Amino acid sequence: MSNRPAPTLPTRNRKSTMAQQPETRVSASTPRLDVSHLAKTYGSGAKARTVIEDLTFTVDAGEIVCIVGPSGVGKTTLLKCLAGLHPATSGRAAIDGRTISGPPSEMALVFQDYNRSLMPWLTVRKNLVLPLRHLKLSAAELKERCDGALAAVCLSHADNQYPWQLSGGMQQRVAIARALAYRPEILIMDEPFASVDAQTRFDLEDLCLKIRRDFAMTILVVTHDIDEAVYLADRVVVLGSRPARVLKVVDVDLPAPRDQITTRSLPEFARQRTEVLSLIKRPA
Amino acid sequence: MSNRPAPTLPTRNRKSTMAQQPETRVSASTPRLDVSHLAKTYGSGAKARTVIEDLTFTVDAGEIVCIVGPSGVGKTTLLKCLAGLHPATSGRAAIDGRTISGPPSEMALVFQDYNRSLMPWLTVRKNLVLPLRHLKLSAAELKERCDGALAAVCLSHADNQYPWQLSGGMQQRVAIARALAYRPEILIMDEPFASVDAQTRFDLEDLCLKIRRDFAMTILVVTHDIDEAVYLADRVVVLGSRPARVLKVVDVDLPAPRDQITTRSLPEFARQRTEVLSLIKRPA
Amino acid sequence: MKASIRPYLFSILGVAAALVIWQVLAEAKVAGNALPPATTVFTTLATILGTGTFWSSLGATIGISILALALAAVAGVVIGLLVGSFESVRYATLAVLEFLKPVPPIVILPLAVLVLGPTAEMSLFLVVFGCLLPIVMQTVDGVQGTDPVARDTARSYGMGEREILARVVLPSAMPYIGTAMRVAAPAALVVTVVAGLLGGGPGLGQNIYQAQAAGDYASLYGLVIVLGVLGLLFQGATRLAERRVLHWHESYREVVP
Amino acid sequence: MRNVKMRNWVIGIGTPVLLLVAWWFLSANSTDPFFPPLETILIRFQELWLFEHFQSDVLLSLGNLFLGFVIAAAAGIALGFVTALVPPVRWMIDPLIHFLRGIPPVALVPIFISLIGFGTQMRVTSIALAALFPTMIATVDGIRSVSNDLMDVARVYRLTRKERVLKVLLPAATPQIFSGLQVSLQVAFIVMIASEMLGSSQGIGAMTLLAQQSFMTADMWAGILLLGVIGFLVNVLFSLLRRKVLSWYIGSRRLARAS
Amino acid sequence: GGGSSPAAAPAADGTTTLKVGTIGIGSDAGIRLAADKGFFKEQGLNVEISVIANPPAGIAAAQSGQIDLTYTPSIPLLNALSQNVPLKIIAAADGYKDGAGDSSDLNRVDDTGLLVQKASSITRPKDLEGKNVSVPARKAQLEVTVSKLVKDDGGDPAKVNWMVLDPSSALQSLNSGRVDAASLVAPFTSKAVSEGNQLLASPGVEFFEQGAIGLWVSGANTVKSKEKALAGFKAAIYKANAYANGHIDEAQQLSAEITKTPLDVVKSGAVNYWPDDVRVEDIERANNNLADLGFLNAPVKLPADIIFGK
Ligand SMILES: Nc1ncnc2c1ncn2[C@@H]1O[C@H](COP(=O)(O)OP(=O)(O)OP(=O)(O)O)[C@@H](O)[C@H]1O
Ligand SMILES: Nc1ncnc2c1ncn2[C@@H]1O[C@H](COP(=O)(O)OP(=O)(O)OP(=O)(O)O)[C@@H](O)[C@H]1O
Ligand SMILES: [Mg+2]
Ligand SMILES: [Mg+2]
Repeated sequence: MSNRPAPTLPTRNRKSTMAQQPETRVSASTPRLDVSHLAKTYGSGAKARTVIEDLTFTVDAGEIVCIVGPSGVGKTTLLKCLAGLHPATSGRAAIDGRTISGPPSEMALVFQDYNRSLMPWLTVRKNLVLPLRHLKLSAAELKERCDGALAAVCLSHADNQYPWQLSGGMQQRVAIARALAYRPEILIMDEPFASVDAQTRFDLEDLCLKIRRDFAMTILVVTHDIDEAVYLADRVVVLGSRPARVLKVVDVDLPAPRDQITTRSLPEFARQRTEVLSLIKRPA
Repeated sequence: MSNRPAPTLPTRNRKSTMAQQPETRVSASTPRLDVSHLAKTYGSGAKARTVIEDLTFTVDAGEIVCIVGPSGVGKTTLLKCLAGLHPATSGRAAIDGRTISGPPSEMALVFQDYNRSLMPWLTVRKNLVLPLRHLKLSAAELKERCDGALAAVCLSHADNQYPWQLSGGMQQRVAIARALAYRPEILIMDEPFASVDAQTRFDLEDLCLKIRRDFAMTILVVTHDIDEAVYLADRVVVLGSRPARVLKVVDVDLPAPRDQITTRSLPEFARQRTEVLSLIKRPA
Repeated sequence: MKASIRPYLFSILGVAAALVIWQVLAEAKVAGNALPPATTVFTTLATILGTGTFWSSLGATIGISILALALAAVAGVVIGLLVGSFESVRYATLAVLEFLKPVPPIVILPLAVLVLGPTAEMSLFLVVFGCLLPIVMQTVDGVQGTDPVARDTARSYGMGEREILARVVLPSAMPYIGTAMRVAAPAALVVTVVAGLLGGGPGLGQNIYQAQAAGDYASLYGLVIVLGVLGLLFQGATRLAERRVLHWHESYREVVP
Repeated sequence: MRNVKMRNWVIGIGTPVLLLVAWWFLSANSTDPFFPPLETILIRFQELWLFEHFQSDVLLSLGNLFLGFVIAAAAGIALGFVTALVPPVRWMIDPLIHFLRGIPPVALVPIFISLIGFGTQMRVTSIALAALFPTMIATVDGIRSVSNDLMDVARVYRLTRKERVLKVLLPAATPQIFSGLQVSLQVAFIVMIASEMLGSSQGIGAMTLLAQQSFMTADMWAGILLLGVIGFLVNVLFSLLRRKVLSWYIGSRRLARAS
Repeated sequence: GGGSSPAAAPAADGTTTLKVGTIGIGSDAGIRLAADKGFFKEQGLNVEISVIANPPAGIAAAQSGQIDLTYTPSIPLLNALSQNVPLKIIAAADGYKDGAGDSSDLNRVDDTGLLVQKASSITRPKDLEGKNVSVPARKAQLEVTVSKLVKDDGGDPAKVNWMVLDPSSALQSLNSGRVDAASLVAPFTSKAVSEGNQLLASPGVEFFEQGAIGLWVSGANTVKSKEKALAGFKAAIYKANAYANGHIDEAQQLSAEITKTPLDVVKSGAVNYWPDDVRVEDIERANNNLADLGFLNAPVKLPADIIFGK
């Protein structure tokens, strides 16, 4: 985990993010996000369906953790529990030791269906402003946050357009910008780069690394793409079969800064992805 | 290109495909599919928009060729010209030397939007039967073709379900099965494995290799995924910037049979994908 | 270029052919004097357009339709939001709404005429009755059809229930409400005319009834033509309004990447 | 979970029952000439419609409705196909169709009366003609909105023209055709009543209007009740048919919405 | 349209507004004269006349207070009274001269007529059994009066095939043979004759014999709240009625205007009569006839104060 930057190192770009972040550092032994024996059952009675039975893992402050696993295993369900949208059936998920019971204010979620999570009747800027309304910020602060977030995802020119006027990759970046403008300490993304083309995908992956670097965020990413997981993550949580369980947590030891061409051609990269791949590939 | 099977080698699985294939072999110098100086302009007058300007490449019999290129470059447009759905504006596309002017009978196309290319009012089996009706096959032959095609994609159990009752990956396999039941000599697939999970994607990729092996088809695949292109193809056609042009045709020299885990961890594999990647990655 | 004017040529041809056939049939007296020639109808129409009564009838028809439509829209959206948001309210009203939905206002016309007489109030009542339920039902559908992802997004950012209702649920129900309004606007006109024709309410419907009863067929046809034009205007106006309000919706997007 | 479901059922059935009971008791001693006791209404309902006027009026109305609607549906779909598939026809009749559908259908009834008279013939014609347009326009829209991808599939697999029309266009347009048919049914029902109210002495609409004009309010209420019930039942029947024909569409929509 | 609630109090200029519904027939000449000649103004009234579709609609509007007065023949009024609709008769609108029933040319006094084609096989009311006969509305004046003709002639009115047709359609249908007989009102009676049909009977005068037929009627509530204005209305109407009877040419000119028919057609038909009084016995006669014919279960028990001011 040599490539993880010290989260408190004040960088030029962090700006007022700091204000929201507690100055007192959490002791190194308390993980930022702690999922322990989490279980989730949809429905009850005869229709009950246990999606997650017993899930345990942690995410440390400033880490990027990727979660990979087959479709329908319950990745989105897990994230919704973390975001406080669904109550856990048993076990618990905690932030800095506090059990999550409703949407935590220090967290932002980028949804899997970006085109359904952006409000099509609002322009890009208004989409960014929507979740900030109840924070009662000053107009100047509001503008600063939006401008900053849009600049971070290179969309400053598109702020008056509607989401549906943008390409898939741009929409996804708007969804990320909305999360950034909210200034979360923990960013959770659900398959954020699915169904964009390879080029855009590379750009978004690098954007993700940049965000971590600039805003010192803790980031949790769900993905289908093993290469992506290995490229992005400090650790990869591999989920398996129903109900969801952790097959293994793979530590990724690739040097920083990572680069699409050089990092991906490292023999170490190939080794890591083969490890994850063989965990995921079910016996033929 | 050592891994390409001789197309005329009679394999156990080829069955009556042979009947449709001309016994007289096309001379080795004539490519199966020949695209030369193809150009395509949508609209006319002020609204004219040239998507493809001058595209040349060939596909030999029994080959798998993958086409990669950024989104919107005109890959789908190219396939539609090949399938005889759009007339080329200039240049030509030919099968066995015959210029394509309408949908050729020896070709089947698997569309990019599987969920929009299957008839939602027909069950899986009836979707397979629909294009076969005008061939006036006997009931037994009809049944055999459908059963065979469904078995090839491991969907024998789902033949009475409706497409929308199936997952994305299964729907895509239905679309492939429909093409197989049609017994084409040339199979063209437009981003066939987008938006299915990694596991299904691996299975479908292997299915694609198996089809080529079993049915001795010539296959042309458009994809976003560079790893996939390298894994599948005998040759990769890399398209670049608008209007579309061929950046390079990369010969892939990976041994057959290919395997998801071993093939992908070969150093040769990494070299090939880096080559394609660096062609595609535009300067930052 | 040539291809693009052809449709218009055909359209003109179609209209001209229809007028000529009408004229010929009428001159041949196929239906006695019940089918006046097109020329007579249009000259009669011109005279009608010069009378004050016509314009006050027209005003009454348009006024009643629009007023009732506005009433129905406001009430319908409020009721729809209520019914769609609360499960118990939805279940309580389900049977009644489902029963009343397919019942057109003409069914209760006799009752309305009996209680309210042949008045503007009677027409208003009927139009509101006819337009309210479709708007309510569509609004309920819209509320129910709000994308759960959009809702979850709002919730995950800590937005309150009322804020979600106003800023997420209502806008995403707008396309449904728009559809309802597009259906309701011509319906409002139809019901206003029916109320005049069968119930004696003020407006063009009453004029049509009088023209028919007096055997004044040229006026009858003239008034029906006026109604046709009015119907077109109503449809066009609602479509325009919908386009403006719902410019962001899939069916109206101008730039599709 | 169980409790909520039970509660919803109780509310769902309880509220309408409660409303009826309230109507019954609140109107029980009513002397208002316009709001007679529910009991009286029901008695008149039974006396009038079961079975004194059943054949002469109820069946007559329903027969006209059915006949008119079926003619409208068949002609609407057929014309819709021709219009959508033959551009010159479309260009020629498009403006006329749009103009005609702007006319409130009921306003056409007086014209039909003057042209055709007042018998069953006039009523069926009025119903059929007025109900034709919604189906026809929906059919045209339906065919024109069939996705290009589906038509491309049909061409790639070289379906014949007949197959393309019957096996692809028709089923793909059915959801829209059915929405058109639903509107047509409503229009047919309205015109059925209007044609009876305007030019006839037989039929439920005529009897209801007559009851109103001779101040027999209980009879009028009975007529309104019967028309309401018919409107409801016809719609239920139509929904059943739609559910059967469009099971694939309804199923796929439900799934899409659930996900 | 006349919608807003009636103002009971006189307006600033001291006039009271009365909203009156008429059905737009020839005898409306009476009320038109009252307005044109300023008879209403003399009584401090401002009368707004609006046209309503039919008498029952007018009655409904009058009882609910939407309008203050409506025109109705006695038969719809009796129908309404039988259902306890609270109404009062204010004045006579039209009717027959005393002794009109004995007139030699009923055609000249009765504005209603039963018409058949010239060569029709129907020669007497009894022949209508099993035939298609048009009426403008069911259970209303013409059906009732023609029924009486049939019954008096020894026939059974229940066997007649009644069809509801507006007058112009009825005339057209009579000409084309789609109906066997048409019951019409002026000016269509004379129109029908001029188009080659023959008048079989004059059902109105044979039923009512004499007295007021068309009445100005108000809701009971209106009578309470606007007693004075209604008294003024009654006085003005009777003044106009007398004037109309005395200036028949002027009245007919107005009738032709109201019904949009050529003056000569109007002149060739019945001569309207505007009575100067409503007599209970005339109403009772219609009442009993209705009961006899089965249109009412029993004669309506008329309240003692049914006629305003008596
Ligand atoms: N609200 C719900 N009620 C019942 N079952 C649900 C619900 N949401 C999800 N499920 C089920 O839970 C399982 C896990 O779903 P989830 O969306 O979490 O999977 P996923 O790992 O995110 O899949 P994908 O990779 O396709 O996004 C699925 O089988 C799904 O059908
Ligand atoms: N029918 C059409 N008329 C006009 N322009 C079109 C049409 N179809 C496609 N285009 C344009 O042509 C360009 C190429 O489109 P095409 O669908 O072929 O790209 P693609 O490479 O398949 O993209 P993707 O990877 O997203 O599928 C796009 O810019 C598109 O907007
Ligand atoms: Mg998911
Ligand atoms: Mg494409």
